[in-house]
Amino acid sequence: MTFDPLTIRKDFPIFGRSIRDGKRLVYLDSGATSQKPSVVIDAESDFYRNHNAAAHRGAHQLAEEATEAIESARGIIADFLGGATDEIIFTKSSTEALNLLAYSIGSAAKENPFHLKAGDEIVVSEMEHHANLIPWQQLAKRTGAVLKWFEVEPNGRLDLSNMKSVITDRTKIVALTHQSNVLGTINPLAEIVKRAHEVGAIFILDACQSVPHMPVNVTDLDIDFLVFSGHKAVGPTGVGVLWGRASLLADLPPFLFGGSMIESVTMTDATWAPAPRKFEAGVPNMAQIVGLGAAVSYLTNIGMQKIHNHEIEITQYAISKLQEVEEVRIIGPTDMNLRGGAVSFTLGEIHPHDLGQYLDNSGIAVRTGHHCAWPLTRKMGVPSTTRASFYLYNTIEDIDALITGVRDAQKYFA
Amino acid sequence: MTFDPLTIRKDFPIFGRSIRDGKRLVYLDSGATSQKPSVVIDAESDFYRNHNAAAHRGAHQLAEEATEAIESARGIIADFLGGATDEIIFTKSSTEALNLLAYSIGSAAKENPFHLKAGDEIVVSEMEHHANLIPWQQLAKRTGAVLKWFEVEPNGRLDLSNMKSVITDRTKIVALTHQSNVLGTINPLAEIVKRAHEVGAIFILDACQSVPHMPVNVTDLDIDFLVFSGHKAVGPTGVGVLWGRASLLADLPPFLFGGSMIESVTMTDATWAPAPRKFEAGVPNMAQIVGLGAAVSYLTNIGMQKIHNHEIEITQYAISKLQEVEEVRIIGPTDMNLRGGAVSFTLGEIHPHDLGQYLDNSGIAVRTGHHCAWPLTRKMGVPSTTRASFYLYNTIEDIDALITGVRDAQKYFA
Amino acid sequence: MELDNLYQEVILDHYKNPQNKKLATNYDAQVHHVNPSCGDEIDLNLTITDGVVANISWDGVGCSISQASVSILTDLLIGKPISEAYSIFDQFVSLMQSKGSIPGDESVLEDAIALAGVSKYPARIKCALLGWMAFKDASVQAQAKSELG
Amino acid sequence: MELDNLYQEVILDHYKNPQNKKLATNYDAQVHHVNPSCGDEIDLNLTITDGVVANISWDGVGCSISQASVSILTDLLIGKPISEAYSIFDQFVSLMQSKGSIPGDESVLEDAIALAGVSKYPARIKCALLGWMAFKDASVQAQAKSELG
Ligand SMILES: Cc1ncc(COP(=O)(O)O)c(C=O)c1O
Ligand SMILES: Cc1ncc(COP(=O)(O)O)c(C=O)c1O
Repeated sequence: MTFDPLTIRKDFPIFGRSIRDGKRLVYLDSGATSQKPSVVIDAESDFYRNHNAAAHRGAHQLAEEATEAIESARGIIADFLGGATDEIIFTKSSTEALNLLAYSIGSAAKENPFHLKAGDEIVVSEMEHHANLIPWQQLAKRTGAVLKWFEVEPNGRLDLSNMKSVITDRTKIVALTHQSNVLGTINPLAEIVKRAHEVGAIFILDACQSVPHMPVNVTDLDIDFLVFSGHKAVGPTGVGVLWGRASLLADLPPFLFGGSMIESVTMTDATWAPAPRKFEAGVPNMAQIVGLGAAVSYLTNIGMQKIHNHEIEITQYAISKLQEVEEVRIIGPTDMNLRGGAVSFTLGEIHPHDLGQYLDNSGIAVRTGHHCAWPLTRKMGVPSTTRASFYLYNTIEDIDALITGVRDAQKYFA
Repeated sequence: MTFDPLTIRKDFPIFGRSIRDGKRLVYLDSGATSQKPSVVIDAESDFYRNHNAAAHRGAHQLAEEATEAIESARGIIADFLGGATDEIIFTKSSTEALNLLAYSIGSAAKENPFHLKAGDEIVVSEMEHHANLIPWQQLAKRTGAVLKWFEVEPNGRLDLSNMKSVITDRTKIVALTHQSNVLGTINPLAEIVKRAHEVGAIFILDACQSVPHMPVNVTDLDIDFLVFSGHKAVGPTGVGVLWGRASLLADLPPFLFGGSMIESVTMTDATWAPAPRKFEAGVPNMAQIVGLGAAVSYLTNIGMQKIHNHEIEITQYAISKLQEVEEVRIIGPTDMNLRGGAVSFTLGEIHPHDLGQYLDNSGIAVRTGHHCAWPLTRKMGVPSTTRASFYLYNTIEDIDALITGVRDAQKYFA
Repeated sequence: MELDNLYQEVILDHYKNPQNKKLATNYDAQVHHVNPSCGDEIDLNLTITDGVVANISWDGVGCSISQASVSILTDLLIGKPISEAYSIFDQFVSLMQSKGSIPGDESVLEDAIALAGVSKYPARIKCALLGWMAFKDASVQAQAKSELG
Repeated sequence: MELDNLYQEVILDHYKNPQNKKLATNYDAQVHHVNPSCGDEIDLNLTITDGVVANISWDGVGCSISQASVSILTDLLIGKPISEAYSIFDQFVSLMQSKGSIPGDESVLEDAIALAGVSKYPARIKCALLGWMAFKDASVQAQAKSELG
């Protein structure tokens, strides 16, 4: 099957609508959230219409079907990531998944291998999304651990020259983004993971911006935990995934407490079911899990490598065209080596909010601001940027519309 | 408009399917999760098809529409509960909402009014769902606070005779269920809330089993926090609500850390946006929030008092018919005074799992087990029960089917 | 009636007349297992002598499937060499997880074949396995102990 | 073009030639406000003398709407009695939250009426209000100070 974004667009009903009085929707904000194909929307609806019941909790047929539906989604996602079924934990989002890790680690008792003590070190980077930064800041505050980070160079790459002094024998956790949601930079994981394991630290990957866009295999990457959000991967809102190595999940204390995660409960104490159940308290976000299964199947059918290739192609085109516009400054790598399809830029003195508004008026959806990575935009010396982010349904025509819009805005605000 | 469950059933597509080779679906498991009307399913789909974008984060039209969609749902739910719009926090579930409270309180620094110290007391009851028990057990363990509880009497009512020794000057938190998901008991809140406030404690209401079934007004009840789950209130899975008094939300520390909940962020520190934003990190469960808005509008249009009256009517009928069956023992109140539509019972020596399976074979969905309230079933002297729970779409015919099923099962396993 | 596939005569018989349902006072290993989703519990005592399952006794509360299954297990495994018991165990677990796709070998599983219908009811598989998992756990403990001693 | 309703001539003029955009060294209150969703920031210094807004000066980074809005605010409020300033403030906030349903009173709001178009773009309302909220905050602080001292 050849890859054809125009055919793919037909799967996404939202492209049937128009923007600001009849303009074509040019959606360049998939880094914030992706659009949804009919198969995903229908999978959720079908669950409600035909199989809805509390999974894992009833001896009746609907409950059996609901259980089967979410457990088969778990299997689909495990295969997609190259992990085992029982290593997949459903959360509401990556944000919850990262907070789960930080809270669970923070509650590990002294004898638990995850236990953090004052002086232990947690390593992140300057390009983290707030969701992979603030939970670790807070964990450090609670435990007395020290937060350290890799810096970002002006070209938008991590400075790894001081790897050995950043990741040390005291490092217990390295939590890093796979692809920056602002710069588009893809981080070279192999050497960092190797160093983390060398010193006995766990490696946590924020794969929000990679799993939807390219092949990611947890076994090949040799990482310990990974998170991603369904809504950025053509899946429903309200569902995220935490993958963790089985051996680590066995030791990790639970996070949310309630129904279905227990082994036994008295008025004063409780013990826990094995993972993944231990981390999934309450009636699950069932329809969303089912929808995410459909989303991942949809992506797999198209092929993650093909999606990645397509994105590289249009990103390369976008960068070269943007560079032709006077006063455009690209914030992030301008070569395509280890780079994905999020392109941030500034346009002379024109404020991103104004540029974004102008583009919106032409039907073009981009994001403006600090993109929930405020320390990064500060470091790059800009209060905010305009970001165009691409996905499988974007076309060269979309990029051309963006470039025309940028040039017109330049005239408008001149 | 008169209340007609047969008309209402037509709004719920699942009743169009059949169970176990052609049998009519008799769904008596709404206490676990409710079925969904088309308006709710369609509201979610419509969001994805026409308005999907990251709310609060873009300057483009779709983002505006997505923001408007979830904020108007917030308003609908605030009106429904009698609170203010900014007092509504969206979570993934009640379980998350209760854990949010326990974690946020647990992280309150010494100078914060929520701060808990060793010897402070937390009060729950023996009839709590695990979701309103284990988070408090854990909070007690973390802080050195003492967990105390109201006991349950053999008739399924709370023993409030020792109110003053259970809620004391040391009590900081009283967390109670409004209606027991096992017994159907509705707790008399007024005197307990009064006592809690008398000693300066906050009162948290687990309204999972009340908000979907009867009028509940936070102002009239004079409570401080309330939680409920969308999926039990004809809403989508994956969305819950925490309501809190504005003045308390202002002091309560945040729980999940990440995007959209911040005021400012540096590499080492962060400050928080005001509530509700402070408690809603990450891209929200937007489609589910929109669906919950539709669900609440649907219920309001029918009328919560009418729904409650209907449930009382069929519950009364169910109890009287069950009592006619030899060997049936009802676990919970048998009078309708302060009682809702969840009826748990045992049937002689027949194990609930076997009874449930038999009923399922006749198309009747009930729940069996400890219903995530294990200390309660133990206290009532039964390892597990069979629970039939009713909602607006249940009919007298459903109850008759249950009674026939119970009698037939009795013969089958005799 | 479809239900009769699940509740075969043999199962109801074992349920009403459970075998070896009285905990022996002597044992090599004692385990307590729980099904957290329904609250069913079992205590199981096991003795292994010279590599042979010398005795299994138990007590517990549970549904007909879980009670019959452990009763059948005791009948089937007592007197068998532990290696053969394990092979029966494996076949039984496969049968349970088969979703009705395999019939099971009656010459090996004997009365336990009556539980084949359970495999079509995913929520009940754990009931049928409760006693078997307890046996497996106890046997591992008993063997570890005999190796030590 | 619809966009011209938002970016009126007056707004672009103020954006290009912002008024009072240089922090005065003397002031009764100084505030720093941020729009966390986009990172825009403003510093605002305020002097209130005998119940009259004697001076407002500011500095900051932001979009044309936020910059023009604060520039217009300074033109409009400097020299006004604080009570009148508050009433203008209230009218401006109502206009912003009106979703385009009210036209606004030009005799009161003067140049600020040009921001009426913002009310149709919910994501931009915060931009237009950034400077106004800073002013309100500063005025409360300045008055509290004058009551104390
Ligand atoms: C009384 C009560 N509290 C809490 C919960 C937990 O709700 P959820 O599983 O939707 O988080 C439930 C339902 O399972 C309940 O019935
Ligand atoms: C790199 C990265 N990490 C984490 C997140 C947080 O994801 P969510 O908001 O879905 O929890 C995002 C997206 O907003 C992201 O781009």
